[in-house]
Amino acid sequence: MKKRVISACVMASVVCGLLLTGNQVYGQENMWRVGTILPLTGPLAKNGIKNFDGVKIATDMVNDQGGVLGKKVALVSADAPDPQAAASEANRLITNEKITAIIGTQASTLSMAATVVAEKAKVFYLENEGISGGITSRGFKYTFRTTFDSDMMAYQMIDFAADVIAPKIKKDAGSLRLAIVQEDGGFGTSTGKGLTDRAKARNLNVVATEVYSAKTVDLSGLVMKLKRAKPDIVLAAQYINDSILFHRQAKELKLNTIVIGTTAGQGNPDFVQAFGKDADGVMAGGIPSEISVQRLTAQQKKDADEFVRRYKASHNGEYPNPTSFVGFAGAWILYKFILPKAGSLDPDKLREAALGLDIPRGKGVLNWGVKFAKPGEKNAGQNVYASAGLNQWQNGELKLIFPKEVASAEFKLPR
Amino acid sequence: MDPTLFTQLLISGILLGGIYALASIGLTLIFGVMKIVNFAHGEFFMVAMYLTYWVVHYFHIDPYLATLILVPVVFLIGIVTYYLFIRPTLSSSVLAQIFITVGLSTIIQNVVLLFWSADFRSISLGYATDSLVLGPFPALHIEEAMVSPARLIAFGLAILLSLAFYLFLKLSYTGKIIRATSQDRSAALLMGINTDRIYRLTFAIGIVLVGLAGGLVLPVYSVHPFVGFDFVLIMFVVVVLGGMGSVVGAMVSGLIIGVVEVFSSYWIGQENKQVIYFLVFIAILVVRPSGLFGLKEEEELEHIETID
Amino acid sequence: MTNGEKRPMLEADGISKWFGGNAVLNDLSFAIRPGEVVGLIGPNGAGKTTVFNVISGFYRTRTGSIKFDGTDISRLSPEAICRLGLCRTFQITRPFSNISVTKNVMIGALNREGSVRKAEKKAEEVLEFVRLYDRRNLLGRNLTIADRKRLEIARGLATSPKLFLLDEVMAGLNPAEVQEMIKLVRQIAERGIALFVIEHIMAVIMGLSHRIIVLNHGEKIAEGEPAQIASDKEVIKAYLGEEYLIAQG
Amino acid sequence: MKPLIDRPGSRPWLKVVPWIVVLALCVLPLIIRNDFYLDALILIFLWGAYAGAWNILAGYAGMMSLGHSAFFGIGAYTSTLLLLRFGLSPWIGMLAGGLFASTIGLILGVICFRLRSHYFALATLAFGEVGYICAVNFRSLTGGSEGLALPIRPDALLFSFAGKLPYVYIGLFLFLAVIAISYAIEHSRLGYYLTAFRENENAARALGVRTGRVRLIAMVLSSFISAVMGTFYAQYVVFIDPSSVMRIQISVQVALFAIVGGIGTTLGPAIGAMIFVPIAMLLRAEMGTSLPGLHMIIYGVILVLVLLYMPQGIGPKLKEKIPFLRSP
Repeated sequence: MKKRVISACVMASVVCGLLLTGNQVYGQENMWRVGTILPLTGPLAKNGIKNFDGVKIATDMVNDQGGVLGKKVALVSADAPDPQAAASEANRLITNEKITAIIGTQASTLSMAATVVAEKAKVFYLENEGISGGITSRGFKYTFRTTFDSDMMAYQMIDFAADVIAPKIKKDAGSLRLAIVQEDGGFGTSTGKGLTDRAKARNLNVVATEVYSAKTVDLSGLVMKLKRAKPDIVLAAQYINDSILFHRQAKELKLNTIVIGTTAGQGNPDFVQAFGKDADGVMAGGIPSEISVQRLTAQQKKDADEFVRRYKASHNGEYPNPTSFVGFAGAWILYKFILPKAGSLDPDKLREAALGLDIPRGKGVLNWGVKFAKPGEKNAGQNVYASAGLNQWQNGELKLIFPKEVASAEFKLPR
Repeated sequence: MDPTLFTQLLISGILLGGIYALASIGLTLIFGVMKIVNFAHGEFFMVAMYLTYWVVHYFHIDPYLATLILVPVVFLIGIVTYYLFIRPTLSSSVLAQIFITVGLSTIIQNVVLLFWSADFRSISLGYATDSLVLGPFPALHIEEAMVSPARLIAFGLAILLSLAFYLFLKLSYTGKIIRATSQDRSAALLMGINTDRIYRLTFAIGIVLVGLAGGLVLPVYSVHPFVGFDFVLIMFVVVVLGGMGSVVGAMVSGLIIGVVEVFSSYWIGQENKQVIYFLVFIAILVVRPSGLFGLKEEEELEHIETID
Repeated sequence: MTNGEKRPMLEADGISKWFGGNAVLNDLSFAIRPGEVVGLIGPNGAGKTTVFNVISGFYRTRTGSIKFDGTDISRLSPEAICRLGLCRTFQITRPFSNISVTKNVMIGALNREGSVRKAEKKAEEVLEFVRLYDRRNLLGRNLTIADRKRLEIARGLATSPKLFLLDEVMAGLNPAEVQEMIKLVRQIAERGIALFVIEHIMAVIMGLSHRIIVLNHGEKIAEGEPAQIASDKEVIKAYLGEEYLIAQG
Repeated sequence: MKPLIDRPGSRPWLKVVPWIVVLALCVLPLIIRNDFYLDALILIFLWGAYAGAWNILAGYAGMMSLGHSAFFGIGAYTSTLLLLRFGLSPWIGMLAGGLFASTIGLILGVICFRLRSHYFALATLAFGEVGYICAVNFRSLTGGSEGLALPIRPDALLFSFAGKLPYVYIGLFLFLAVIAISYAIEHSRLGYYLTAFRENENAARALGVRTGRVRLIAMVLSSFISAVMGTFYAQYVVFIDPSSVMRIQISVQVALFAIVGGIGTTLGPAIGAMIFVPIAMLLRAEMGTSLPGLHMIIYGVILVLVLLYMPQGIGPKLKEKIPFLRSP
């Protein structure tokens, strides 16, 4: 009897759940149906959800502005906690939902699996955050990446260290001591590779390269090793959890050094929440933390402000997470530049439209322009006008400090 | 190795080990008494971290105080979990038991994800963030040694709690019954011990212990829905090394694992340290499955054989 | 002694077994000849089951040797020893709980038979012999104590042993069942299989055995025909204590 | 009520049923013609066969491994690396991976020869983690966490196809093959010996069963098939990284399918995969994005309920409830 009751309750809740929360948005016949694939559960959920928030706000905004070519946009979304799920969900969107344009995937490994499915089915795929070089080096025809890749980000971090920080601490590039710290996931590995390559190319002195698992609960051995290596600057490719742990233990063990992290780790609002004032001075390479408005048209400026306003409204007044920015940027590029030009969601037309774009830097979203590398070129499908930025925590706010022309604040040497 | 470095690594290792020890005692207790491998143990750790976080966040009280206040709540969670998930499986196969706890872990993780999002939450504890610098000690050639107050407090409380719990098991009547049940369930039943009550109590105490651990480490670690998983594998290593069911074993092996981890991460590399302790884990299982402080395997076996 | 002239098939020479610092068996020697039924008795804790465990390969003897059919088996594994034709039962029955009685017995039979089908046939024969045939489709765990004991015997018989060690196969049975079991053991002996039997019920063991070995504290205190043993002073002392002997004296 | 009786079926016409099911499975993909459902089918076959492999060790021999992702991963990585480095066809790589995995399985089996029950489970769990860490850290060989992308040029000789249908049939073949192997094992000497070992090791040894050898055979077979499924996964998804083929969650999931379906039975793992793969996919598709985590909660609840009320698994429960499936 008791069994029956429990089973019945569960069945009922399943049914209710299905009814209340089904993903299907009805009445989409006269809308642009765009798919999204992002990790909303599992260990990658944190950034996946924030990215999705960005995409959703972009969609709401474009719809409130009257849609694209008079038709509104409807998102058909999917959850992809792991690569196999990403591939399966891509399949579902393409075959069941008849989606022909997908935005995704936040993490590179998910992207690698999902884009294959899209490519085989000849479906337009817009990667908005995955930064691994592998995504665009396979020569796929339908995969485009709006954001920078890991090399762009890593190169900029190294260049900034050598060209901007070194003079401030009264060293020349040759005598600068760099250390590289990378988590062993896809993100850390590809970024670390870029950091190492660039340092080598510029003949910089890397005194330590440390790899660790982001799941670790102790980094004291690593911190002690760094302390012994006496680096001037630590370049850290980390996620949030481990970046918090790293900085905590660095503080505990009094490792005094300048740290350039990334927006996946140190640039996250959770980081400042953990450290408060102590976060000041820490830098984060990667996603520009602000939509730089200097060169934008009046309408674009309004859009940028509107995005920040809406994000704050839905997140207790919190300033947008960097990953929400790229989520927004990817969707915005699709809605404002590619889709209007293609006039249809036909993948080949979208592809043509994308390849034909040439929007100079600073005239697009963030501080980017839009120009995708042509087939046959290196990194076909990569937005070559995307660029990484360097941010720094200053008084609890993440300020964009580099590149100079879009920066909203000056670099301040950490005490 | 130079003494300063050695001392520092040792201190870090021991402080880390204290956290491992406290987190593992609950697991070893539950295994020892109920013979259940609880894969959801890390999730209770995580839930306790969250609860402490919310209490600190909303009421602005000290996290250590919050941890203590939450003991009854965590105890209740343990009792409810026992009735819903554990008691119905006591007579099931080992497999069913393990996978029910796996299912439980999935449920807890995602309920937390649903309600509290995937954000990484941390508290910054003013008085406990700056390190105490000890030294120099010229006689020992030690230049300085740094001790994190947050970790030191966690460690000290961990040792105190473990000790108190150990005494409870040794001296109190209930403690003795728990130990008796752990040694021989059927004999305990024959002696008129209400094993259901003992199991319920044991499970809840086990959860309280891991809950205390979760609360105490909140000033050190940030909490997110999947943090339990980062800890649970280490807990298993500690429990097996110490001998499943041995409280002293868990304490000692927690410290050993902490020290080994820190030293191996310095010498062999952070990325490979896990390989070291998993290999140690397998080696211990193969050579001496009863762990450092468990009944010696052979004696156990022969005990069974001679009854036959 | 009916088989006095034949060469022994099992020769244990000076075997011993220690647990921790205690000797459970100490320098024990005995022999069993083909077709013989030998009883092994002794008070609780005398080391009877340990003798079985040592012979059947579950324990290693610390000293001496055990020869079976001319081969030294003291270093062999239980499975190898069984394959040589020496099989045992367990005092606490160990049925394969979740499979049928037939399958239980087939596992023993597969030891000798070339195919699963032949093993099944043999298993059915054996089940018929031990009078378990009508319960052949029950699961191992659903048998009564008496049937479990029979199953133990059936499984062992299916391995076609030359020497069969029976460890208290009557324990826990009611008088009627004991009679049944005695009949069965006799029938097995009639098939020419040598039996080495541990038994508590004195009347039973006296009636069954050709020869009896008495253990106390891991040492052999007497050996001989049942009548001899029944009047042996050492044996009475071991079983009933010094006082009884004096009182009788 | 627990079944009192264990007897092989005696209705002759019942023997036709499996063949009808097989025939239906062969025709089904031709009718479906929808990539999403074909994808689901492939995943069912993949997980069903893999769970079957796990079941050989855990179900028949009672050695519950929680490190089977290592074998799956070894299969995926071996064939992929042989293809990427030496251009060797994954068809051959599949066998190479299988052999490599079974060698590792053999070594693991020898090392863990004394361990049973929880202890074996924990040791294999650690072994699986070691496999994962190796895949992550041998970056020069495995590409680390960035993973390895396989070429997607369709070529039957290179185990690469444009459409899903060939994968469905390869998957179906492997699925049926594993069921056939399980069936054969169950009705062979090996199966009886494994069962005896699982049920009571000492009794088995006393009856002359060479338990050590029998157990290693199960280990080798199980790891071989797991590795084959790993290659199949790599060829189908065309991208592998440590977290998708070596993760601890893979080991847990494969065990789960076998357990909820009915451990130690021929069809249990297949039933588990047939029920739970679609449930997971449907839940994710239907409610994956509205409230993050909801679908996993429901999945977890279903799982726990099944384990609470059918600890023997769904397969045996069906057999018990539906008289048709039971022999008279």
